[in-house]
Amino acid sequence: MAETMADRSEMKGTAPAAPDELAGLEPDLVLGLLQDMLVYRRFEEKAEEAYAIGKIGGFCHLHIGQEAAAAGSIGPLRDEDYVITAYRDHTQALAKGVSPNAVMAELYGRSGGASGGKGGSMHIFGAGHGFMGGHGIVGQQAALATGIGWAIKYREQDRLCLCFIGDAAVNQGVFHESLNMAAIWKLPVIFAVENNAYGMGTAFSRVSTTDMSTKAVPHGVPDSAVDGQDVVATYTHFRNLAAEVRSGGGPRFVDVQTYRFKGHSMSDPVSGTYRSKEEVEGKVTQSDPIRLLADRLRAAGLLDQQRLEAMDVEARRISAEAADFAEASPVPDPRALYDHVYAEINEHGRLFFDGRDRGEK
Amino acid sequence: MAETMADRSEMKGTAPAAPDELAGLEPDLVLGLLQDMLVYRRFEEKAEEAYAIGKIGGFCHLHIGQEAAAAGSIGPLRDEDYVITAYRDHTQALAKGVSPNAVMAELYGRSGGASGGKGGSMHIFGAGHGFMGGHGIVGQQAALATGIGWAIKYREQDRLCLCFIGDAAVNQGVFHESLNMAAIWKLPVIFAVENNAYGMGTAFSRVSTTDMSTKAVPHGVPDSAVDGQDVVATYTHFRNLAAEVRSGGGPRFVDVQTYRFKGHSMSDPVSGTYRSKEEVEGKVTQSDPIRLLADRLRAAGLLDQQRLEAMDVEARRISAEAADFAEASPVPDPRALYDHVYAEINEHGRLFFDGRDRGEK
Amino acid sequence: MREITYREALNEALAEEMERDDSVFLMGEEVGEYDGAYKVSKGLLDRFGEGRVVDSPISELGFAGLGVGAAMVGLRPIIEFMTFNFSILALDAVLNSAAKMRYMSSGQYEIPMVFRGPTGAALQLSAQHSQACETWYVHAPGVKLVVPATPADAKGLLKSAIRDPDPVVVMEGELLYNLRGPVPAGEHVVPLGLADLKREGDDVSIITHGKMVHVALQAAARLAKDGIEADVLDLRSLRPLDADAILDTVRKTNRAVYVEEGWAYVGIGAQIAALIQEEAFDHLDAPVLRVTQADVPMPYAKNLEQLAKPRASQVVEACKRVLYLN
Amino acid sequence: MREITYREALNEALAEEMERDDSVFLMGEEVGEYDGAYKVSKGLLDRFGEGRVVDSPISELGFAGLGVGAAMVGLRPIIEFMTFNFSILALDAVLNSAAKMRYMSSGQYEIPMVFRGPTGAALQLSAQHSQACETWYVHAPGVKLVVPATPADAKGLLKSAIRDPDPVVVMEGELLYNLRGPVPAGEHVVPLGLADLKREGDDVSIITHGKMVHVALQAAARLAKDGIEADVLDLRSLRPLDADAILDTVRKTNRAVYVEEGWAYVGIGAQIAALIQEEAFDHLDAPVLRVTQADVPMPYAKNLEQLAKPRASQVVEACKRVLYLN
Ligand SMILES: Cc1ncc(C[n+]2csc(CCOP(=O)(O)OP(=O)(O)O)c2C)c(N)n1
Ligand SMILES: Cc1ncc(C[n+]2csc(CCOP(=O)(O)OP(=O)(O)O)c2C)c(N)n1
Ligand SMILES: [Mg+2]
Ligand SMILES: [Mg+2]
Repeated sequence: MAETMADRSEMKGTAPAAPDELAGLEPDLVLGLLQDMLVYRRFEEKAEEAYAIGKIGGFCHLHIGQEAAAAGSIGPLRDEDYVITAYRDHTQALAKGVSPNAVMAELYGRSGGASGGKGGSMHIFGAGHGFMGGHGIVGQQAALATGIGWAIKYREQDRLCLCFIGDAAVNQGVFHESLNMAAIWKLPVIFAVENNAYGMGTAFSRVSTTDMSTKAVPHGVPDSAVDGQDVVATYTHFRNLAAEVRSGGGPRFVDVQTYRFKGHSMSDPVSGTYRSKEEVEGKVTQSDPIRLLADRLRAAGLLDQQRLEAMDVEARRISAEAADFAEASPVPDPRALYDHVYAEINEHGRLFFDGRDRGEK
Repeated sequence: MAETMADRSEMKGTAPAAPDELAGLEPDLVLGLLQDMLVYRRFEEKAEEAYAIGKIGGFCHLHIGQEAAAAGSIGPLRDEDYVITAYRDHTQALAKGVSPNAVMAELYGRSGGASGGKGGSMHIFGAGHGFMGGHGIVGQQAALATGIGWAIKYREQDRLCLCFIGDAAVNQGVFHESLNMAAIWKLPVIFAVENNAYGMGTAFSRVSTTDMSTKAVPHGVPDSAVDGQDVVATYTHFRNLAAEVRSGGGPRFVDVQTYRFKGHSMSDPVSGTYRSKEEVEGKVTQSDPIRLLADRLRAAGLLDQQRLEAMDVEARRISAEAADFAEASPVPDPRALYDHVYAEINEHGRLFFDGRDRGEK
Repeated sequence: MREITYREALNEALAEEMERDDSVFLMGEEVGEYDGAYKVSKGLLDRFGEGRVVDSPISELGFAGLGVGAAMVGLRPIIEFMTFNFSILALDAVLNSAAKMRYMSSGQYEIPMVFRGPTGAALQLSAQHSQACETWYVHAPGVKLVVPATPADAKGLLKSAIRDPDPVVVMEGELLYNLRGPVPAGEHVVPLGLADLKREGDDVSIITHGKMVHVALQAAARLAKDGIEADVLDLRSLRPLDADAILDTVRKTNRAVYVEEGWAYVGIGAQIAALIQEEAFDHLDAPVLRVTQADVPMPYAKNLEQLAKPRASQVVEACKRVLYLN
Repeated sequence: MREITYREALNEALAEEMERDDSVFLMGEEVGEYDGAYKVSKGLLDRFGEGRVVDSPISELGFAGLGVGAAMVGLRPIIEFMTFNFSILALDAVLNSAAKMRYMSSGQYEIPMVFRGPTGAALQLSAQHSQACETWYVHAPGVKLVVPATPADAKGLLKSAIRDPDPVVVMEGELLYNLRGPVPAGEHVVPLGLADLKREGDDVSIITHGKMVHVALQAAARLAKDGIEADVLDLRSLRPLDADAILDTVRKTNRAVYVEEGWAYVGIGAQIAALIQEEAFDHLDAPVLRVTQADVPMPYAKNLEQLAKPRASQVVEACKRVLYLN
């Protein structure tokens, strides 16, 4: 893997110069992507701080370093499209329109949280925004995504479902079962591998003898790859994939090549036997998606230091406000403990067997 | 699928003529394969009879039409090699050396059966012959096979494991998980798809958009295909695969193209909406592996009607004897009900909770 | 009333509900072209088309998960497992997704779906194909579970399950599909959570569910010959559970026997016995006894299988024990 | 005696048994290079090499099945599930293959393997990562299940499990890994099937297993302040089960409370309560009560999670109820 990563970083090291480097995207759109990525970055940093002082509990998986993969892939989608992902879900929820306040409040386990405080970091939900979670069992969301795609086709809607999975998740059988079903029924689903080269402490090359481009072959699902640190490339790539899928082209599989700058979760080390300090530093300096885009916009004369700083101030403001909102949001009412296990209506019989008083405080 | 099948039968329709048509195999060896296939055929016919009159119960899946796939693939293996398969397991057990008497007695549910009467048709075991069963959950045996391959490698033995799976089983996630593990650890396992073109009543083409040759691609496992109705081609193909695997080449995936002449199980119709009577008749007349080989040996001047009949008499004798043995074998001792749930030794505590007297008659 | 089979009753429920609500679809192995491995979906493909009666690949975890995803956006999937033995592969979709989605999201998603198929043993299908799966499905909160024992309940409970806003598991029986009985034509809905007293008697309560209802009734008939009259309570629904009906019969007879097709250890009977002694302790004149499958994987041989399965004679014996007779 | 952590005790057991028998190997996610997600296998890769300490892909069903296949030909695999929550994906390999192979083959195969990892909740891991999985593993005959609560038992039971000729499931606890306690150096084997009376008292029996042993002891200490002395029985092994120890304590105190980390419906406590009333009916002066997790998927919010988990105060209350106090 190490080599591959190196190769990739070469590729990313060379910052582009000319304005046509925006691949025909409107400067304002690209500046918007920069603003989004700054928000994701500052948001995750705020979460990191809050975790460190015990405001956030449980497992907390950050997207730092992977912002372009979220901004560039979800950016081209429509409000009515669906996004589903794994436990590393904060920035994707933000990208799909869930408010930073609601996401942060969920991390804090508050009633104002996106999932009412019951889901936590791994289970952010935003039904109203087509953000379908936040799933904790590796690979699980791939099957759920086929179901969402099935429903879209069943109702002949002009929508699609974008399903993120990790690089290590392609070794779960359900990944293959899902791609096969999506293929035979031509479902409007884009399966996007957030390929950060590692599953926890295991390099992809240690659990696969082939590269990502082979993984969809048995299912006849067209595959492609994109530099997930280049938000412009990612945006245009997903804009095109979305168009293909909308026009009834069936599912797509895409290898979004990115890199995780932090540990697997807040409980895990940034580097160790599985990847060297040097490797991580190399990636952080050479392929930070935010710096790459900022440099590029500068080179294209579309951004100056002052504007960049203003955008960053805004990003910090949003994150700080989210933390304040979370802090101020009340913890869930103890009476909520038994809510939403089942639908409220239950005419006959007993549903709960713990022998407790359910008005319990 | 229908077309594909047609194409194939063309291919198989043309009976070979010259002796070099034995692909360099010893005539005696090939005559042996013919004898084996005749035994499998007559054995299954006997089981069919016995099932019809209620001597055999439960599900019973016959191999009629698929004899060459068993004889040609297991033929080149050594006694110390392992074979594992699904519930359609009678002829493969015979091919690996389990006696027809023991297999038939198992179908009858008798104490003299290969599994002591506890397994039945779907769970024939022959540990002493390296026949590892007989597994009922579709795809399951693929993972078990990787474990057997793992143990061979762990102990640095000069052995291999041949794992049969059905064409429909490649859609189970565990198939992909298993090939991936076999590949990353270079396990000595041959995954052979008994591709009879249908999973129960579902044509392969209805549950896969690609053909079998793509199924091992994500795992980097070398794949090949062979005409499984041509026992000579199958034998030489597996002889070569076995040599590759023994020499540390890692796992192999092979599409053994065959056809089921009977219903999925004794409880299912031979034809119906899922495949036409004509299709089946066409296959039975054009690609019966036994007839194809007999014609070929005749054409090569190695077989005459008299010898063929003598071989068939022998096959019928063996099957009849197996039925007699099964008939004469006592039913399991009721006291065996609780045997082999756990090892006999249990020093402390209770293992059984049904509150019954375990000496129970 | 007209009599039809349990299989026909299920088929009617499916057809009527698909007719009534076009967000309902049926997916599973062989449900379409093959009319279902046990012919429960006979004719539905012709009637509703392949968009709504869908033959799946053999990918239990995948298509169960597909059902959950479709339910998240408002469809009402009916996922058929050819038998529940195979659904062990799909438990993650049921227990970790279907059962928890509403809760994890604080009610943003409703999972109005059904998982159905046969549970328990048929005849000589041996260990991997003969398991009563109730315990695995009912331990975790979030799913409901019903176990119809008669054609009328098969129709009425399946219709309720399809209309229910929560995931409902409907466990049928291979050996019940051919059972004939009176079934109301058209609208016939049996609410979840109501047990049915199949027989009345004051001496002892035989409580059971599913296939074993018929074994319990046999036993009750034999007991009657000895002048012992038993209540036979068919729970019909294991979650929600009609605890009142259980407590009522026990308070009446002061003696109970649970009959269960599956294994004893943390079986349904264990839960019912625990509940009875917790809530009707002072009414019990004897321990609640359980008649279950022998604590072994199901053997193939006919004689062993018969020994392994719970039998009416054992129920009679257990009833006599709680009555302190012989 | 020297004190080490539960984690170190498990690590010692693994190392000693791998030293003792070279047919023993460890496979699972992150067990090698990463020293285990919870560091239980720390240092084992360096010591035994990658042939015996094996990092697997994330393929629970696949590598659990691999273990069963390896056991069929005589190896002694130890399959680590990062947590048992993920093993729901692998239940088919455990329940349909490992648990049934010996039986289906009439004893031709022995499956001397171990499935191990943490069960139950840690802190705020929410619904999909906080499940006590005992019921799903112990319902079907064919596997054994142990649940060590102390460092000494962690070492002794894991060693027994590795040497056992049957598949043994060893359920640990994330919140136990840092627990320190006395553990004999070197050979220390705790046989399966023996409960341990962790505390003696004549008034009431608190019966439990795993993590809840510590909650039970807390409760017993509080009860003592009110002059109520409790037996605290740690079952340690759920199958085989030390039924004699359970019946002995109940015959002594005539009152029992089961404390369980998981859900009530067909939980372990349901089985124990059923067993007690079946076999010690006349000794019971009160119903056997159960203290369990609230009947909900585990919520993330700290305050809700604390409410959902069984607490010592509830155990105290239950004990007082069976003593008919307040
Ligand atoms: C079925 C299952 N097995 C194991 C885990 C524990 N686990 C959580 S994340 C993870 C690594 C996943 O890596 P990858 O799919 O590459 O996603 P990434 O974390 O890199 O985004 C593991 C092993 C789990 N949550 N679910
Ligand atoms: C997990 C699982 N799902 C469903 C079944 C029911 N079933 C038994 S055989 C079969 C078809 C398998 O077809 P294939 O793999 O092609 O093997 P063949 O029977 O053609 O040899 C099905 C669906 C099962 N035994 N296990
Ligand atoms: Mg990754
Ligand atoms: Mg087939």
